[in-house]
Amino acid sequence: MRYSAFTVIKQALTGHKDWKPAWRDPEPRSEYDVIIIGGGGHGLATAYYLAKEHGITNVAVLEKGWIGGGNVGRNTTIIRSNYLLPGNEPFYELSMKLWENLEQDFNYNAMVSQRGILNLSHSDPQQDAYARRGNAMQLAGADSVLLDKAGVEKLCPFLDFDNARFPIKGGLWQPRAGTVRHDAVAWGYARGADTRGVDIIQNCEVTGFLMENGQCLGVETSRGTIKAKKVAVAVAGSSSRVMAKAGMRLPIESHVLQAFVSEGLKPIIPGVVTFGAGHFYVSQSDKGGLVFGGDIDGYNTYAQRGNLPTVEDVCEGGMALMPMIGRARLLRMWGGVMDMSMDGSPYIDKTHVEGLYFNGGWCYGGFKATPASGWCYAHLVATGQPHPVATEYRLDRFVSGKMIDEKGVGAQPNLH
Amino acid sequence: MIINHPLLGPRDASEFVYLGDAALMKRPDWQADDAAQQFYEYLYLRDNIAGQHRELWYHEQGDRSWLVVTRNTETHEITAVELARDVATREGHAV
Amino acid sequence: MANYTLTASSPLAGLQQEYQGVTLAEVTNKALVSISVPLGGETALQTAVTATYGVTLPVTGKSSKTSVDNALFAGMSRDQCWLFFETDNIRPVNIITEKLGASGYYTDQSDSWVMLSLAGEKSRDVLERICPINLDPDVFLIGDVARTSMEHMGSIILRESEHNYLLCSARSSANSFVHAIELSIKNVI
Amino acid sequence: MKMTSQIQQVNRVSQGLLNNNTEQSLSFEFNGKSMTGYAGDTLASALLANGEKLVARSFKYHRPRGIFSAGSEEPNALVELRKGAYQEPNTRATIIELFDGLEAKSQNYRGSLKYDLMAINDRLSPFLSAGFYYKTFMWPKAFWEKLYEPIIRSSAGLGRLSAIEDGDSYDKGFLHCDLLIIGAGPAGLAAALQASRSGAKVLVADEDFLLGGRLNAENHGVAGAAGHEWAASTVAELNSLPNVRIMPRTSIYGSFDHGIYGALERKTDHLASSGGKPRQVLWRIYSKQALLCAGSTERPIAFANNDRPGVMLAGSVRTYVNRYGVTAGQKVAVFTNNDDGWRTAVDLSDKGVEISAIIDTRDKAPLAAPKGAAVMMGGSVINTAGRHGIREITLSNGQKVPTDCLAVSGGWNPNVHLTCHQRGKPEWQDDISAFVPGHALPVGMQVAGAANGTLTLASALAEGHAKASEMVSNIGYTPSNSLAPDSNDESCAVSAFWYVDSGKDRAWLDLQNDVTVKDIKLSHQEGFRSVEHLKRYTTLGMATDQGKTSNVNALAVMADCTGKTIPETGTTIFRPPYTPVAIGALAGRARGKDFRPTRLTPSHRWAEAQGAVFVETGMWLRAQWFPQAGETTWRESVDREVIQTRKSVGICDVTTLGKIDIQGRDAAAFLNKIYANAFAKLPVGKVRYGLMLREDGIAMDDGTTARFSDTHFVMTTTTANAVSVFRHMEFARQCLWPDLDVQLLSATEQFAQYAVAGPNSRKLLQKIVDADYAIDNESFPFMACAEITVCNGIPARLFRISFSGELAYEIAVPARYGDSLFRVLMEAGQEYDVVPYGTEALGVMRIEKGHAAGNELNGQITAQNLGMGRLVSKKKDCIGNKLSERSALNTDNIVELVGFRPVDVTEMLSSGAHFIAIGAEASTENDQGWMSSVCYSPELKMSVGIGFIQNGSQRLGEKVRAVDLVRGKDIEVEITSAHHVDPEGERLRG
Repeated sequence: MRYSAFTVIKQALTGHKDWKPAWRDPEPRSEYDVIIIGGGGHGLATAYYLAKEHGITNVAVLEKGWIGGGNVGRNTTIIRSNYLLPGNEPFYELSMKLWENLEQDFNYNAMVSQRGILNLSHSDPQQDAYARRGNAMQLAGADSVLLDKAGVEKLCPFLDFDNARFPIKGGLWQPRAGTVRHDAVAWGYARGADTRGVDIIQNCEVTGFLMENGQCLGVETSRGTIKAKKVAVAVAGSSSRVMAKAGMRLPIESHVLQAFVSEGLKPIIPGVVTFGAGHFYVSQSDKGGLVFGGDIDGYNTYAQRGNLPTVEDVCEGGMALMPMIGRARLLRMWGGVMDMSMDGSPYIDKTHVEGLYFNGGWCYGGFKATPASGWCYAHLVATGQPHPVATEYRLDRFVSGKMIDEKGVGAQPNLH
Repeated sequence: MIINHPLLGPRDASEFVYLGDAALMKRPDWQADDAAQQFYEYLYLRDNIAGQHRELWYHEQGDRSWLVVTRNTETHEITAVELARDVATREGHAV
Repeated sequence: MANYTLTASSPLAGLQQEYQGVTLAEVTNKALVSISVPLGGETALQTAVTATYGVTLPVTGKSSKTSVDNALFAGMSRDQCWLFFETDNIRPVNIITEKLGASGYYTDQSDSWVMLSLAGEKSRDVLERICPINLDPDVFLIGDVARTSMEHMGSIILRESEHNYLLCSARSSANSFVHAIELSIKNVI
Repeated sequence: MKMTSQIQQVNRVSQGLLNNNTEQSLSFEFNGKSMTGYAGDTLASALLANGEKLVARSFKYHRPRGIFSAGSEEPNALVELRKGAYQEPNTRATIIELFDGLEAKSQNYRGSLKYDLMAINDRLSPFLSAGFYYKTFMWPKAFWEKLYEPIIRSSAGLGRLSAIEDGDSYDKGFLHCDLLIIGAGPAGLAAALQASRSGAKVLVADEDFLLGGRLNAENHGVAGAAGHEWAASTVAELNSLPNVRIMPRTSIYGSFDHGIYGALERKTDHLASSGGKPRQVLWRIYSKQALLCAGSTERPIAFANNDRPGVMLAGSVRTYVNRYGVTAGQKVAVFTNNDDGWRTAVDLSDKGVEISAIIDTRDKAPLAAPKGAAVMMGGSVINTAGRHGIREITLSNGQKVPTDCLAVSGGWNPNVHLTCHQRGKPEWQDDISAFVPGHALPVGMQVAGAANGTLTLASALAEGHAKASEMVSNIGYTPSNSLAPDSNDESCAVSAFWYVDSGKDRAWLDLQNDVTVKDIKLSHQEGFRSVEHLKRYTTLGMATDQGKTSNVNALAVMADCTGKTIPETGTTIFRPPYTPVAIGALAGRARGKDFRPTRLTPSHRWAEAQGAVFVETGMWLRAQWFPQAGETTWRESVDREVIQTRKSVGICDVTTLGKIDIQGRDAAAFLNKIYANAFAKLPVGKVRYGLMLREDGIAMDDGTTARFSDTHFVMTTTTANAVSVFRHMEFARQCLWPDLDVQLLSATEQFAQYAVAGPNSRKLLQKIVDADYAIDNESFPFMACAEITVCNGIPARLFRISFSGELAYEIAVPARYGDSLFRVLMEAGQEYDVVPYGTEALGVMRIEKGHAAGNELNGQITAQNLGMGRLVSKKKDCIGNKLSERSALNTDNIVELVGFRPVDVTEMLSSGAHFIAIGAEASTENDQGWMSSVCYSPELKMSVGIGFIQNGSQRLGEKVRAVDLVRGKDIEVEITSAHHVDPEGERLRG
């Protein structure tokens, strides 16, 4: 059923009787052209674009639990394309363009809201670095505005301009950045893929790969063996565990990133704001909650929960930046497990096993990348060639030293 | 979290700085024939274990010792804490 | 050469404050020299220390007091002891070298730290707001020493007597450190 | 009690447990209306006493809402408390302690609370079903951000922030205990008694201001006394013990790894003003064992229009009458599926309140009904009426019963929240029809009393006592042989009953977010069947109460839809915090200037007196420049400082550079591994520039290291990397090369260090260096170092090093002499017109000289990029040399550090510009590099810069464009040597 104001009104007047499940609940078939492991945002987007852009519809998405239950459903919903390096910026700008047309494309309102992101700077060198980055963004066709202090004050008068330990010097503003209703992204892609014939199979855990002569021929699952011509893994957060079943060690560590939401408040924060002298970023959801976060906890973990020092550190950053939020209350905190890569940038690549593809290492930037990740991964799986904006995302890039290290902290995943 | 320091007793993990897998203590021989490959694997590839993980923590707000902590990455349970220097001396180390 | 003179100043200009139940005072009469143990030289150093100071080197987290120079050895790590002692010599390392010879590596730390004495019945209530160490009097005994972090500042805490503590933190952030303690006092008392 | 206030307080039926000693009434204002209450009241009990029913509006439909509960589970009665900088949105009236002068307002309405214009949403509710917004608002595309979203946003949220800085302060603290007892109800108090008598160090925390939990809300007896009296005397006994700390008004909001609990103590929230003290204290509790005695929360039964003001939890209605002496209505009906509901009727009736009806879904009455109450067994309430508050209920037999308060009880859910914080899952217990704590509890935690599903009094007391014995013995204490306080078990039989079919009407589950039974059914119909999908699709349990009174009922509805049992359908787990915590409290003191400590340099006082402008450099405050009278722009001051230094002499405080004291027999061998360039053969008395690589071959830091003896070196690091370099070296020392005899100590704080630079620097220094030490060029050449004395015997270290490119020294003295030395240098330098210079002039001179600093050493740059590839020794092993050989780091086209000058010398360069070939399109493909640092060179009288450009060293003299789109600049620049000034380095050797 196509969603529209008309159908909503019609259903409202007839007691909502005709709404159908947003996606089917099929039994797995014995063989597919492509199996995608992971029913998160990236896996579902890949299935959607395989079907829609490449006409490959004999596809199954295998999800261990419920779709959208991983990081696509537990992030701070920010989208942006404000990257510095040429290996990254064109990719994220493609993602931004896909976001801008997403809802009409998949007929689902994911509430893409381009309210802008403001990265604050607190020193001259930081402002210089933002200038370099803002220029790199524009070179790649993205939008960026370098703001001085007065420009920041105009956008966000509620920041601490008078008494800050690290005074605000300016910032980098990307007007087209914003937020998206995260769950809806998974559901929209799932519904769009399902409509085009993709089987979305929940509660189906992959327990091993079918390998023969260096070739991947399918997977073993909790619901039986399923064969496939190609197997594409998109299980960020669990990448190492899954790829270990194919005998691979990855340049990835698993870390937890906590996120926080306050009680609902009347609108007060216009866009996304990030602190440049501490670990804090915030936006306000359409429901009124302040959605905020900071740094990862910093130790390897597979537990979807964090610890107090990070919670306090984030709130300290928040109060240092905008002391008006002191009496807003933290309502809920949660943690998501991140694939932290060795240079802070992701991998979308073939593996040394024929027919086995890998997508992961998204660090905590995976959500904003969802459309482009699906787009480029589908391109790779369908054509065998990397998409032009994702050519640098090679698994073996460290062998030759082609790091894509935005932060410049080197091979230490917990610092990215 | 609390790390039970072998010399100091229980200390809040926030006093420590985390580095990563204790395999980082096993720095390869720079003169090996395949040193380039060995260094690549040493620095960039990780077992990233879901379970018992031996890892390096530095007691920056304490005695400045590096520790090898054995911690379960699924439950966070810590089952062993040793001074890294002892481990390095015992298990061999960089040349 | 013209005759110029350098005058010494302490980080807090000899601060001394009294509150109900607690006093806070800068300690300015102590030198601090770290003694590092050369690899394999534990016994030699121990012998030298016992011979000159009449005490054994404390383990990490404990301290040993001696009447020589009113000195206190604090075990800071497995291969480091820090020696607090009274002197007005501007080259405290020389004093140690004279006593212990080449049995250790010595580094003057006297000017690296601001030292504060926090004393009185309310001292633990004050510290409770900033110090993560368990200061239960049955756990953190007299003579115990710990290096930790208070209000984002690296600090050393030494229990000198029932209710008295010696606190050290970096000299450059002495004002922030004393502010943290004074704010605790204000919040508690 | 005063008669005047009693007249006003129409629903006050007795004194309850309100404090006898503070009989004076308290006045307060709600929505501008003055009322009175008593000490010991909550805002909710006082509002009920005053007959205020309508207190709020719901989130989505703006339905009228009243007080629903008597505790922290409250979904409805959220108010804006206080005003201005103290305004506190979404505060639950049920936990606000009444104080004199309290002011509170309702939230989330337009117009008036009674006639809320947004109540139109209620009429539109068929169109606003669960998830409706995902299906529409997509056309035309531009309308989402311009029209639809602004409308949705403007109706978002409940309360308002004032947009003013929080006027109160907060504090934090650390507590340690053997046994943490969470909740001071019967189980908690029994446990505390037993544990404390056994000698353990016990901490008892309870969110309430009156300890005792349900004992204060019931009429049960304990140990021969009234329950509340036993609670009071037990608390008094515990308070007298040295090994017990009792913390009322303290919520344990989270359970974290290894026995760490987060607690929030409300210090002054019950007072009219905080009086300058912290409003709240956030405690981090380190416990060896923790006993959760958090009690249970009553759940309602859903039926049509069950959301009207006056529909309340039956146990809460009982709390109000027993503890606060307030009846929630004059004509109260009870709707229950369990025995407990009956006690509400009995207790109210005992206080003379009329009970209009008791409706029990079961067939057999457990107790005798109070006089005058109509009893309907096997029935239910199927609807309610009353616009701003309940007026009448309709029973399943069609009978309509007038009532102004309907007390509903659907049974009790153990408060398992903290058991879930480490992702433990609760388990279903059939006999109480509720989830109880699962087996995977946080390590060290146990659960007792109602929180554990032990819902009756004597059993809860016994369980608290027994668990305490077990837990103290776990940690080495011998349990005291005292007995548990005796009491009786009340009847608590329950028969699961979750919702009444509401036909076309809506039956509410989540009262705050307006999630109804229908929404759950629609969610099921559309395939959102797992608990996670259900919550996300309907927003169930996402409100400020985290679904404390709604989640289990919603699960039951979903279970009905799927034909499965509740535990098969799913469990609900809870995340921290248990109750919402102010962000200000989580930040503690860290805000404003106290966000992080401030480090001051030894010359700070002097610089401040000179009117220096300071800049934050990490934690340090450094003098940026020293304005003089008549100077109106920073450039004037900086240019003067540079010119004067280059012409004569200038002094700069460089104390902030990291200093590491390195000693040991193997110190030289160690440095050889740390630095990329060779160090083993550095002679004593010499300084050498050192470049440190990370293991991946990227430049980590640079600085100089001086050798004072065979076994003693002193390293300097950059200010920014002082801490990380020390950590890195300790890693190398302890983990990589433990056999080397080397010891490290930070000496950053020990020495005040000043750069003395300029052609007259030697002459100036000669005035203070003691005569024993010769510092002429021959005795003390470039890159010499020595331990000397100054000003008659003060020990000092002198280094002949130069960052400015001039003849220059750095002199270090013990920090206690730092302030004095700066003053002496300024005084002695008068004859040379010495200037102090700040970080800006320092930066100008280093850019003129082509030295890399933080803008260049940004973690992405190799030695090759810096033009120092040849420095990396291939003859030794050092950190980073192997991986620096990788192919992509050594192509012909890597970026290299060179200088840049504008072709039109009147143009100003800008940092962050990218280099594009003349005539080429400004695009990522054509990007050749970037300008990293620029300055105005007073010496060259033009803007100069350094930056990275592909193959730069081979392109000197070439012209390219520096494109700075964010600043609207696009200018031609010439590639030059990075050494704009004195490229041969003659000055510094002079």
